[in-house]
Amino acid sequence: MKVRVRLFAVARELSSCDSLEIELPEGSTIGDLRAAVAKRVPAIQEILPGVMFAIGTSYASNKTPLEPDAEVACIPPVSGG
Amino acid sequence: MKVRVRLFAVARELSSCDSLEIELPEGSTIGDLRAAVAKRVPAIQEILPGVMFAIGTSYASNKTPLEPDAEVACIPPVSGG
Amino acid sequence: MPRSLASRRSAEGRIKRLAWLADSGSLNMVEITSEPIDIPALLAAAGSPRAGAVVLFLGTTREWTEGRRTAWLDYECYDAMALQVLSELEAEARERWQLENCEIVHRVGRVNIGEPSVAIAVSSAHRQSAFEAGQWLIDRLKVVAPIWKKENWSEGGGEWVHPGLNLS
Amino acid sequence: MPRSLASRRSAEGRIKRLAWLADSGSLNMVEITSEPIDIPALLAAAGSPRAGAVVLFLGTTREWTEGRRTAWLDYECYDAMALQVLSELEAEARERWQLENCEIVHRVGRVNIGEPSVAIAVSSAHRQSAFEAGQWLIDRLKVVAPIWKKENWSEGGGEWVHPGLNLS
Repeated sequence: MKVRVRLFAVARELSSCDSLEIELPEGSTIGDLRAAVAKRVPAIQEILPGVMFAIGTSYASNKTPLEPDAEVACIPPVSGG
Repeated sequence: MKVRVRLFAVARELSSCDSLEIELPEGSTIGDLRAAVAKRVPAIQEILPGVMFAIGTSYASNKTPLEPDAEVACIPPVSGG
Repeated sequence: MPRSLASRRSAEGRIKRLAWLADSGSLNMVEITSEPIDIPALLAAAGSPRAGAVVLFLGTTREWTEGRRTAWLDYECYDAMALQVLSELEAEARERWQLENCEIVHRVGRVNIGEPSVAIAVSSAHRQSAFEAGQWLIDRLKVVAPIWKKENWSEGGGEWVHPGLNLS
Repeated sequence: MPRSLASRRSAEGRIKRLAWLADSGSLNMVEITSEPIDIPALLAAAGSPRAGAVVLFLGTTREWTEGRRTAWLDYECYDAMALQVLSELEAEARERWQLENCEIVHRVGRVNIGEPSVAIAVSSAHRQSAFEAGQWLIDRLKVVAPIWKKENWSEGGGEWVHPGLNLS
Protein backbone atom coordinates (compact mmCIF):
# COMPACT_ATOMS: atom_id res chain seq x y z
CA MET A 1 0.00 0.00 0.00
CA LYS A 2 0.99 3.61 -0.46
CA VAL A 3 0.98 6.38 2.15
CA ARG A 4 1.80 10.02 1.65
CA VAL A 5 4.11 11.75 4.14
CA ARG A 6 4.30 15.53 4.45
CA LEU A 7 7.51 17.05 5.72
CA PHE A 8 7.87 20.32 7.62
CA ALA A 9 10.49 22.76 8.86
CA VAL A 10 13.94 21.21 9.25
CA ALA A 11 12.77 17.87 7.80
CA ARG A 12 11.50 19.65 4.71
CA GLU A 13 14.67 21.70 4.36
CA LEU A 14 17.13 18.86 4.95
CA SER A 15 15.34 16.61 2.45
CA SER A 16 14.56 19.44 -0.01
CA CYS A 17 11.15 17.83 -0.23
CA ASP A 18 7.60 18.76 0.90
CA SER A 19 6.00 15.39 0.55
CA LEU A 20 6.93 11.73 -0.10
CA GLU A 21 5.03 8.69 -1.24
CA ILE A 22 6.15 5.57 0.58
CA GLU A 23 5.25 1.99 -0.37
CA LEU A 24 4.67 -0.28 2.63
CA PRO A 25 3.30 -3.79 3.19
CA GLU A 26 -0.35 -3.98 4.30
CA GLY A 27 -0.62 -3.87 8.09
CA SER A 28 2.38 -1.61 8.52
CA THR A 29 2.50 0.78 11.45
CA ILE A 30 3.87 4.28 12.03
CA GLY A 31 6.99 2.56 13.42
CA ASP A 32 7.47 0.75 10.10
CA LEU A 33 6.92 4.01 8.24
CA ARG A 34 9.54 5.74 10.37
CA ALA A 35 12.10 3.09 9.39
CA ALA A 36 11.09 3.28 5.73
CA VAL A 37 11.46 7.07 5.64
CA ALA A 38 14.90 6.84 7.28
CA LYS A 39 16.00 4.42 4.56
CA ARG A 40 14.50 6.47 1.74
CA VAL A 41 15.76 9.89 2.88
CA PRO A 42 19.20 9.59 4.51
CA ALA A 43 19.34 13.38 4.97
CA ILE A 44 16.78 13.19 7.78
CA GLN A 45 17.73 9.79 9.18
CA GLU A 46 19.49 11.38 12.13
CA ILE A 47 16.51 13.47 13.25
CA LEU A 48 13.77 10.86 12.71
CA PRO A 49 14.05 9.31 16.20
CA GLY A 50 13.10 12.76 17.58
CA VAL A 51 10.05 13.49 15.40
CA MET A 52 6.37 12.69 15.90
CA PHE A 53 4.00 11.47 13.22
CA ALA A 54 0.37 12.37 12.70
CA ILE A 55 -2.25 10.51 10.67
CA GLY A 56 -4.65 13.04 9.23
CA THR A 57 -4.72 15.73 11.91
CA SER A 58 -4.07 13.51 14.96
CA TYR A 59 -0.81 12.52 16.59
CA ALA A 60 -0.08 8.79 16.29
CA SER A 61 2.30 6.44 18.13
CA ASN A 62 4.71 3.93 16.58
CA LYS A 63 2.14 1.19 17.16
CA THR A 64 -0.67 2.92 15.28
CA PRO A 65 -1.54 0.88 12.15
CA LEU A 66 -1.68 2.63 8.77
CA GLU A 67 -4.50 2.38 6.26
CA PRO A 68 -3.84 2.45 2.51
CA ASP A 69 -3.57 6.01 1.17
CA ALA A 70 -3.13 7.42 4.65
CA GLU A 71 -2.11 11.07 4.83
CA VAL A 72 0.74 11.19 7.28
CA ALA A 73 2.68 14.17 8.58
CA CYS A 74 6.19 14.14 9.97
CA ILE A 75 6.17 16.58 12.92
CA PRO A 76 9.58 17.68 14.25
CA PRO A 77 9.51 19.16 17.77
CA VAL A 78 7.24 22.19 17.55
CA SER A 79 8.18 25.82 18.28
CA GLY A 80 5.04 27.87 17.67
CA GLY A 81 3.91 30.71 19.89
CA MET B 1 -5.62 73.84 63.99
CA LYS B 2 -7.59 73.31 60.83
CA VAL B 3 -7.47 70.31 58.54
CA ARG B 4 -9.28 69.84 55.26
CA VAL B 5 -11.08 66.55 54.64
CA ARG B 6 -12.08 65.44 51.14
CA LEU B 7 -15.05 63.13 50.82
CA PHE B 8 -15.63 60.58 48.05
CA ALA B 9 -18.27 58.24 46.66
CA VAL B 10 -20.94 57.30 49.21
CA ALA B 11 -19.46 59.64 51.84
CA ARG B 12 -19.67 62.53 49.40
CA GLU B 13 -23.21 61.64 48.37
CA LEU B 14 -24.57 61.01 51.88
CA SER B 15 -23.12 64.28 53.18
CA SER B 16 -23.85 66.25 49.97
CA CYS B 17 -20.36 67.64 50.44
CA ASP B 18 -17.02 67.31 48.64
CA SER B 19 -14.81 68.74 51.32
CA LEU B 20 -14.94 69.85 54.97
CA GLU B 21 -12.79 72.02 57.15
CA ILE B 22 -12.47 70.62 60.66
CA GLU B 23 -11.06 72.46 63.66
CA LEU B 24 -9.04 70.22 65.97
CA PRO B 25 -6.74 70.76 68.97
CA GLU B 26 -3.00 70.70 68.20
CA GLY B 27 -1.62 67.17 68.46
CA SER B 28 -4.81 65.51 67.27
CA THR B 29 -4.63 62.24 65.37
CA ILE B 30 -6.59 60.65 62.56
CA GLY B 31 -8.61 58.88 65.26
CA ASP B 32 -9.59 62.24 66.75
CA LEU B 33 -10.48 63.50 63.29
CA ARG B 34 -12.66 60.46 62.67
CA ALA B 35 -14.64 61.26 65.83
CA ALA B 36 -14.88 64.94 64.91
CA VAL B 37 -16.18 64.18 61.43
CA ALA B 38 -18.80 61.76 62.86
CA LYS B 39 -20.02 64.53 65.16
CA ARG B 40 -19.99 67.18 62.44
CA VAL B 41 -21.68 65.10 59.70
CA PRO B 42 -24.29 62.76 61.22
CA ALA B 43 -25.22 61.51 57.72
CA ILE B 44 -21.97 59.56 57.46
CA GLN B 45 -21.58 58.67 61.14
CA GLU B 46 -22.69 55.10 60.51
CA ILE B 47 -20.13 54.39 57.78
CA LEU B 48 -17.15 56.13 59.38
CA PRO B 49 -15.95 53.06 61.34
CA GLY B 50 -15.51 51.32 57.94
CA VAL B 51 -13.56 54.02 56.09
CA MET B 52 -9.83 54.64 55.79
CA PHE B 53 -8.14 58.03 55.94
CA ALA B 54 -5.20 59.29 53.95
CA ILE B 55 -2.94 62.23 54.68
CA GLY B 56 -1.80 63.69 51.38
CA THR B 57 -1.58 60.64 49.13
CA SER B 58 -0.71 58.05 51.80
CA TYR B 59 -2.96 55.88 53.91
CA ALA B 60 -2.80 56.71 57.62
CA SER B 61 -3.82 54.84 60.78
CA ASN B 62 -5.87 56.18 63.67
CA LYS B 63 -2.65 56.84 65.57
CA THR B 64 -1.09 59.01 62.88
CA PRO B 65 -0.72 62.59 64.17
CA LEU B 66 -2.06 65.47 62.12
CA GLU B 67 -0.17 68.61 61.19
CA PRO B 68 -1.93 71.99 60.87
CA ASP B 69 -3.47 72.49 57.42
CA ALA B 70 -3.17 68.78 56.64
CA GLU B 71 -4.97 67.64 53.49
CA VAL B 72 -6.89 64.55 54.54
CA ALA B 73 -9.03 62.22 52.44
CA CYS B 74 -11.82 60.01 53.68
CA ILE B 75 -11.52 56.75 51.71
CA PRO B 76 -14.52 54.40 51.85
CA PRO B 77 -13.77 50.77 50.83
CA VAL B 78 -12.50 50.97 47.24
CA SER B 79 -14.06 49.33 44.19
CA GLY B 80 -11.89 50.32 41.24
CA GLY B 81 -10.92 47.94 38.49
CA MET C 1 14.36 57.37 41.00
CA PRO C 2 12.19 58.51 38.06
CA ARG C 3 14.26 60.08 35.32
CA SER C 4 11.49 62.20 33.92
CA LEU C 5 8.06 62.91 35.24
CA ALA C 6 5.16 64.41 33.38
CA SER C 7 1.65 65.23 34.36
CA ARG C 8 -0.80 66.89 32.04
CA ARG C 9 -4.33 68.12 32.19
CA SER C 10 -6.51 68.32 29.08
CA ALA C 11 -8.46 71.39 28.04
CA GLU C 12 -11.44 70.03 29.96
CA GLY C 13 -9.21 69.39 32.97
CA ARG C 14 -10.33 65.80 33.10
CA ILE C 15 -7.34 63.80 31.95
CA LYS C 16 -4.41 63.29 34.23
CA ARG C 17 -1.35 61.37 33.38
CA LEU C 18 1.79 60.46 35.24
CA ALA C 19 4.57 58.83 33.30
CA TRP C 20 8.20 58.19 33.84
CA LEU C 21 11.09 56.61 32.15
CA ALA C 22 12.72 54.16 34.52
CA ASP C 23 16.51 54.12 34.74
CA SER C 24 16.57 51.06 32.49
CA GLY C 25 15.13 53.20 29.70
CA SER C 26 11.85 51.29 29.75
CA LEU C 27 8.51 52.98 30.11
CA ASN C 28 6.26 53.17 33.13
CA MET C 29 2.95 54.90 32.70
CA VAL C 30 -0.11 55.32 34.82
CA GLU C 31 -3.07 57.35 33.70
CA ILE C 32 -6.53 58.33 34.90
CA THR C 33 -8.76 59.37 32.04
CA SER C 34 -12.38 60.32 31.46
CA GLU C 35 -12.15 59.23 27.82
CA PRO C 36 -12.34 55.73 26.33
CA ILE C 37 -9.06 53.92 26.84
CA ASP C 38 -6.94 53.87 23.68
CA ILE C 39 -6.01 50.17 23.64
CA PRO C 40 -3.93 50.16 20.43
CA ALA C 41 -1.84 53.04 21.77
CA LEU C 42 -1.42 51.21 25.08
CA LEU C 43 -0.27 48.01 23.35
CA ALA C 44 2.09 49.95 21.11
CA ALA C 45 3.62 51.58 24.19
CA ALA C 46 3.87 48.24 25.99
CA GLY C 47 5.69 46.51 23.15
CA SER C 48 9.48 46.29 23.07
CA PRO C 49 12.08 44.50 20.93
CA ARG C 50 13.29 42.96 24.20
CA ALA C 51 9.82 41.57 25.00
CA GLY C 52 8.73 38.09 24.01
CA ALA C 53 5.36 38.51 25.67
CA VAL C 54 2.75 41.18 26.23
CA VAL C 55 -0.17 40.54 28.58
CA LEU C 56 -3.11 42.94 28.48
CA PHE C 57 -5.85 42.86 31.08
CA LEU C 58 -9.10 44.70 30.49
CA GLY C 59 -11.69 45.07 33.22
CA THR C 60 -15.01 45.48 31.42
CA THR C 61 -18.47 46.43 32.61
CA ARG C 62 -20.76 43.41 33.01
CA GLU C 63 -24.42 43.81 32.18
CA TRP C 64 -25.64 41.43 34.87
CA THR C 65 -24.45 41.27 38.47
CA GLU C 66 -26.22 38.88 40.81
CA GLY C 67 -29.43 38.99 38.78
CA ARG C 68 -29.52 42.76 38.53
CA ARG C 69 -29.11 44.54 35.21
CA THR C 70 -26.57 47.35 35.05
CA ALA C 71 -27.18 50.24 32.64
CA TRP C 72 -23.78 51.90 33.14
CA LEU C 73 -21.13 52.51 35.76
CA ASP C 74 -19.77 55.74 37.17
CA TYR C 75 -16.21 55.78 38.41
CA GLU C 76 -14.80 58.36 40.77
CA CYS C 77 -11.29 58.62 42.14
CA TYR C 78 -9.07 60.64 44.39
CA ASP C 79 -6.87 61.52 41.44
CA ALA C 80 -3.57 62.58 42.99
CA MET C 81 -3.56 59.61 45.35
CA ALA C 82 -4.78 57.15 42.71
CA LEU C 83 -1.89 58.15 40.40
CA GLN C 84 0.53 57.85 43.28
CA VAL C 85 -0.77 54.43 44.34
CA LEU C 86 -0.75 53.09 40.76
CA SER C 87 2.81 54.35 40.29
CA GLU C 88 3.86 52.58 43.47
CA LEU C 89 2.22 49.36 42.28
CA GLU C 90 4.15 49.59 39.01
CA ALA C 91 7.40 50.17 40.86
CA GLU C 92 6.71 47.20 43.13
CA ALA C 93 5.81 44.97 40.16
CA ARG C 94 9.17 45.86 38.61
CA GLU C 95 10.94 44.84 41.79
CA ARG C 96 9.12 41.51 41.89
CA TRP C 97 9.37 40.60 38.20
CA GLN C 98 11.76 41.36 35.36
CA LEU C 99 9.54 43.52 33.17
CA GLU C 100 10.12 45.54 30.05
CA ASN C 101 7.19 47.98 30.00
CA CYS C 102 4.26 48.36 32.32
CA GLU C 103 1.22 50.56 31.80
CA ILE C 104 -1.94 51.11 33.83
CA VAL C 105 -4.89 53.22 32.69
CA HIS C 106 -8.10 53.66 34.71
CA ARG C 107 -11.18 55.43 33.47
CA VAL C 108 -13.36 57.74 35.50
CA GLY C 109 -16.83 59.09 34.81
CA ARG C 110 -19.46 57.15 32.93
CA VAL C 111 -18.45 53.75 31.54
CA ASN C 112 -20.95 51.85 29.40
CA ILE C 113 -21.58 48.10 29.29
CA GLY C 114 -18.78 46.20 27.57
CA GLU C 115 -16.34 49.09 27.77
CA PRO C 116 -13.08 48.73 29.69
CA SER C 117 -12.84 50.66 32.94
CA VAL C 118 -9.23 49.61 33.48
CA ALA C 119 -6.43 48.41 31.23
CA ILE C 120 -3.11 46.98 32.36
CA ALA C 121 -0.43 46.09 29.83
CA VAL C 122 2.80 44.39 30.85
CA SER C 123 5.63 43.17 28.64
CA SER C 124 8.54 40.93 29.55
CA ALA C 125 11.19 38.78 27.91
CA HIS C 126 9.38 35.61 29.03
CA ARG C 127 5.65 35.19 29.38
CA GLN C 128 5.40 33.91 32.94
CA SER C 129 6.50 37.27 34.36
CA ALA C 130 4.00 39.23 32.27
CA PHE C 131 1.10 36.97 33.31
CA GLU C 132 2.04 37.03 36.98
CA ALA C 133 2.67 40.77 37.10
CA GLY C 134 -0.56 41.54 35.21
CA GLN C 135 -2.62 39.49 37.60
CA TRP C 136 -0.85 40.86 40.65
CA LEU C 137 -1.34 44.47 39.46
CA ILE C 138 -5.10 44.15 38.96
CA ASP C 139 -5.46 42.24 42.25
CA ARG C 140 -3.60 44.97 44.14
CA LEU C 141 -5.26 47.85 42.27
CA LYS C 142 -8.65 46.57 43.37
CA VAL C 143 -7.55 46.57 47.01
CA VAL C 144 -5.54 49.76 47.38
CA ALA C 145 -6.32 52.32 44.66
CA PRO C 146 -8.68 55.09 45.86
CA ILE C 147 -11.18 54.54 43.05
CA TRP C 148 -14.88 53.80 43.42
CA LYS C 149 -17.63 52.62 41.14
CA LYS C 150 -21.34 53.23 41.26
CA GLU C 151 -23.66 50.72 39.63
CA ASN C 152 -26.54 52.41 37.84
CA TRP C 153 -29.31 49.92 37.27
CA SER C 154 -31.56 49.58 34.22
CA GLU C 155 -34.61 49.70 36.47
CA GLY C 156 -33.43 53.09 37.78
CA GLY C 157 -31.43 54.04 40.83
CA GLY C 158 -27.90 53.12 41.67
CA GLU C 159 -25.48 52.34 44.44
CA TRP C 160 -21.85 52.98 45.25
CA VAL C 161 -19.90 49.77 45.62
CA HIS C 162 -18.05 49.69 48.95
CA PRO C 163 -17.13 46.09 49.80
CA GLY C 164 -17.67 45.34 53.47
CA LEU C 165 -19.34 48.66 54.24
CA ASN C 166 -22.72 48.34 55.88
CA LEU C 167 -24.93 50.67 53.83
CA SER C 168 -28.34 50.35 55.42
CA MET D 1 -20.70 20.04 18.97
CA PRO D 2 -19.91 23.14 16.86
CA ARG D 3 -23.11 24.80 15.67
CA SER D 4 -21.55 26.45 12.69
CA LEU D 5 -18.18 25.98 11.14
CA ALA D 6 -16.51 28.19 8.60
CA SER D 7 -13.19 28.01 6.86
CA ARG D 8 -12.09 30.52 4.29
CA ARG D 9 -9.14 31.08 2.08
CA SER D 10 -8.15 34.53 0.87
CA ALA D 11 -7.44 35.40 -2.75
CA GLU D 12 -3.76 34.64 -2.11
CA GLY D 13 -4.75 31.33 -0.53
CA ARG D 14 -2.76 32.20 2.57
CA ILE D 15 -5.35 32.88 5.24
CA LYS D 16 -7.22 30.07 6.88
CA ARG D 17 -9.81 30.46 9.52
CA LEU D 18 -11.88 28.07 11.56
CA ALA D 19 -14.61 29.49 13.71
CA TRP D 20 -17.59 28.14 15.47
CA LEU D 21 -20.38 29.32 17.62
CA ALA D 22 -20.52 27.17 20.73
CA ASP D 23 -23.92 25.98 21.94
CA SER D 24 -23.90 28.74 24.53
CA GLY D 25 -23.95 31.30 21.73
CA SER D 26 -20.47 32.50 22.54
CA LEU D 27 -17.73 32.69 19.99
CA ASN D 28 -14.79 30.40 19.47
CA MET D 29 -12.33 31.30 16.79
CA VAL D 30 -8.99 30.00 15.72
CA GLU D 31 -7.11 31.40 12.79
CA ILE D 32 -3.84 30.95 10.97
CA THR D 33 -2.90 34.01 8.97
CA SER D 34 0.01 35.28 6.93
CA GLU D 35 -1.00 38.89 7.58
CA PRO D 36 -0.37 41.05 10.66
CA ILE D 37 -2.78 40.07 13.43
CA ASP D 38 -5.66 42.54 13.74
CA ILE D 39 -5.59 43.07 17.51
CA PRO D 40 -8.46 45.59 17.78
CA ALA D 41 -10.72 43.21 15.83
CA LEU D 42 -9.64 40.34 18.07
CA LEU D 43 -10.41 42.32 21.24
CA ALA D 44 -13.75 43.44 19.85
CA ALA D 45 -14.65 39.83 19.13
CA ALA D 46 -13.48 38.71 22.58
CA GLY D 47 -15.59 41.29 24.43
CA SER D 48 -19.01 40.44 25.78
CA PRO D 49 -21.60 42.14 27.99
CA ARG D 50 -21.33 39.05 30.20
CA ALA D 51 -17.56 39.46 30.56
CA GLY D 52 -15.97 41.36 33.43
CA ALA D 53 -12.47 40.56 32.20
CA VAL D 54 -10.58 40.18 28.96
CA VAL D 55 -7.03 38.84 28.97
CA LEU D 56 -4.97 39.19 25.81
CA PHE D 57 -1.66 37.44 25.36
CA LEU D 58 0.70 38.46 22.56
CA GLY D 59 3.80 36.45 21.75
CA THR D 60 6.20 38.92 20.15
CA THR D 61 9.49 38.50 18.35
CA ARG D 62 12.50 39.28 20.55
CA GLU D 63 15.51 40.90 18.98
CA TRP D 64 18.08 39.15 21.17
CA THR D 65 18.10 35.46 22.10
CA GLU D 66 21.04 34.15 24.08
CA GLY D 67 23.33 36.86 22.79
CA ARG D 68 22.38 36.37 19.16
CA ARG D 69 20.55 39.06 17.22
CA THR D 70 17.47 38.01 15.30
CA ALA D 71 16.57 39.88 12.10
CA TRP D 72 13.17 38.23 11.63
CA LEU D 73 11.35 34.94 12.17
CA ASP D 74 9.70 32.65 9.67
CA TYR D 75 6.78 30.57 10.86
CA GLU D 76 5.53 27.45 9.12
CA CYS D 77 2.63 25.22 10.10
CA TYR D 78 0.74 22.12 9.11
CA ASP D 79 -2.36 24.19 8.61
CA ALA D 80 -5.23 21.68 8.78
CA MET D 81 -3.78 20.03 11.87
CA ALA D 82 -2.82 23.33 13.52
CA LEU D 83 -6.40 24.59 13.18
CA GLN D 84 -7.70 21.30 14.54
CA VAL D 85 -5.31 21.30 17.49
CA LEU D 86 -6.06 24.94 18.35
CA SER D 87 -9.80 24.24 18.18
CA GLU D 88 -9.35 21.30 20.54
CA LEU D 89 -7.38 23.49 22.95
CA GLU D 90 -10.18 26.05 22.94
CA ALA D 91 -12.76 23.35 23.60
CA GLU D 92 -10.69 21.97 26.47
CA ALA D 93 -10.18 25.45 27.94
CA ARG D 94 -13.96 25.88 27.94
CA GLU D 95 -14.37 22.63 29.82
CA ARG D 96 -11.81 23.68 32.42
CA TRP D 97 -12.93 27.28 32.89
CA GLN D 98 -16.15 29.21 32.57
CA LEU D 99 -15.34 31.42 29.61
CA GLU D 100 -17.32 33.84 27.51
CA ASN D 101 -15.27 34.14 24.30
CA CYS D 102 -11.97 32.61 23.34
CA GLU D 103 -9.89 33.44 20.27
CA ILE D 104 -6.53 32.22 19.04
CA VAL D 105 -4.69 33.62 16.02
CA HIS D 106 -1.26 32.45 14.88
CA ARG D 107 0.76 34.05 12.13
CA VAL D 108 2.77 32.20 9.52
CA GLY D 109 5.41 33.46 7.11
CA ARG D 110 7.77 36.30 7.94
CA VAL D 111 7.29 38.03 11.31
CA ASN D 112 9.44 41.07 12.10
CA ILE D 113 10.95 42.08 15.44
CA GLY D 114 8.33 43.36 17.88
CA GLU D 115 5.40 42.00 15.90
CA PRO D 116 3.09 39.43 17.47
CA SER D 117 3.34 35.90 16.09
CA VAL D 118 0.46 34.69 18.23
CA ALA D 119 -2.49 36.35 19.95
CA ILE D 120 -4.84 34.72 22.44
CA ALA D 121 -7.85 36.62 23.79
CA VAL D 122 -10.07 35.15 26.49
CA SER D 123 -13.01 36.77 28.23
CA SER D 124 -14.86 35.61 31.33
CA ALA D 125 -17.23 36.90 33.97
CA HIS D 126 -14.43 36.93 36.57
CA ARG D 127 -10.78 37.63 35.87
CA GLN D 128 -9.16 34.57 37.43
CA SER D 129 -10.61 32.29 34.73
CA ALA D 130 -9.43 34.52 31.89
CA PHE D 131 -5.88 34.72 33.29
CA GLU D 132 -5.64 30.99 33.94
CA ALA D 133 -7.16 29.98 30.59
CA GLY D 134 -4.97 32.43 28.67
CA GLN D 135 -1.82 31.11 30.28
CA TRP D 136 -2.87 27.48 29.86
CA LEU D 137 -3.70 28.04 26.18
CA ILE D 138 -0.31 29.52 25.29
CA ASP D 139 1.50 26.88 27.37
CA ARG D 140 -0.34 24.07 25.55
CA LEU D 141 -0.11 25.70 22.13
CA LYS D 142 3.66 25.77 22.43
CA VAL D 143 3.75 22.06 23.19
CA VAL D 144 1.19 20.56 20.83
CA ALA D 145 0.41 22.83 17.84
CA PRO D 146 2.27 21.74 14.67
CA ILE D 147 3.85 25.14 14.09
CA TRP D 148 7.56 25.86 13.72
CA LYS D 149 9.71 28.94 13.74
CA LYS D 150 12.99 29.66 12.06
CA GLU D 151 15.28 32.27 13.54
CA ASN D 152 16.95 34.38 10.87
CA TRP D 153 20.00 36.12 12.31
CA SER D 154 21.23 39.62 11.61
CA GLU D 155 24.70 38.26 10.83
CA GLY D 156 23.14 36.03 8.13
CA GLY D 157 21.93 32.44 8.18
CA GLY D 158 19.18 30.96 10.23
CA GLU D 159 17.99 27.86 12.02
CA TRP D 160 14.72 26.06 12.61
CA VAL D 161 13.86 25.84 16.27
CA HIS D 162 13.17 22.24 17.30
CA PRO D 163 13.50 21.91 21.08
CA GLY D 164 15.28 18.71 22.06
CA LEU D 165 16.19 17.75 18.52
CA ASN D 166 19.89 17.10 17.97
CA LEU D 167 20.70 19.14 14.85
CA SER D 168 24.39 18.50 14.25
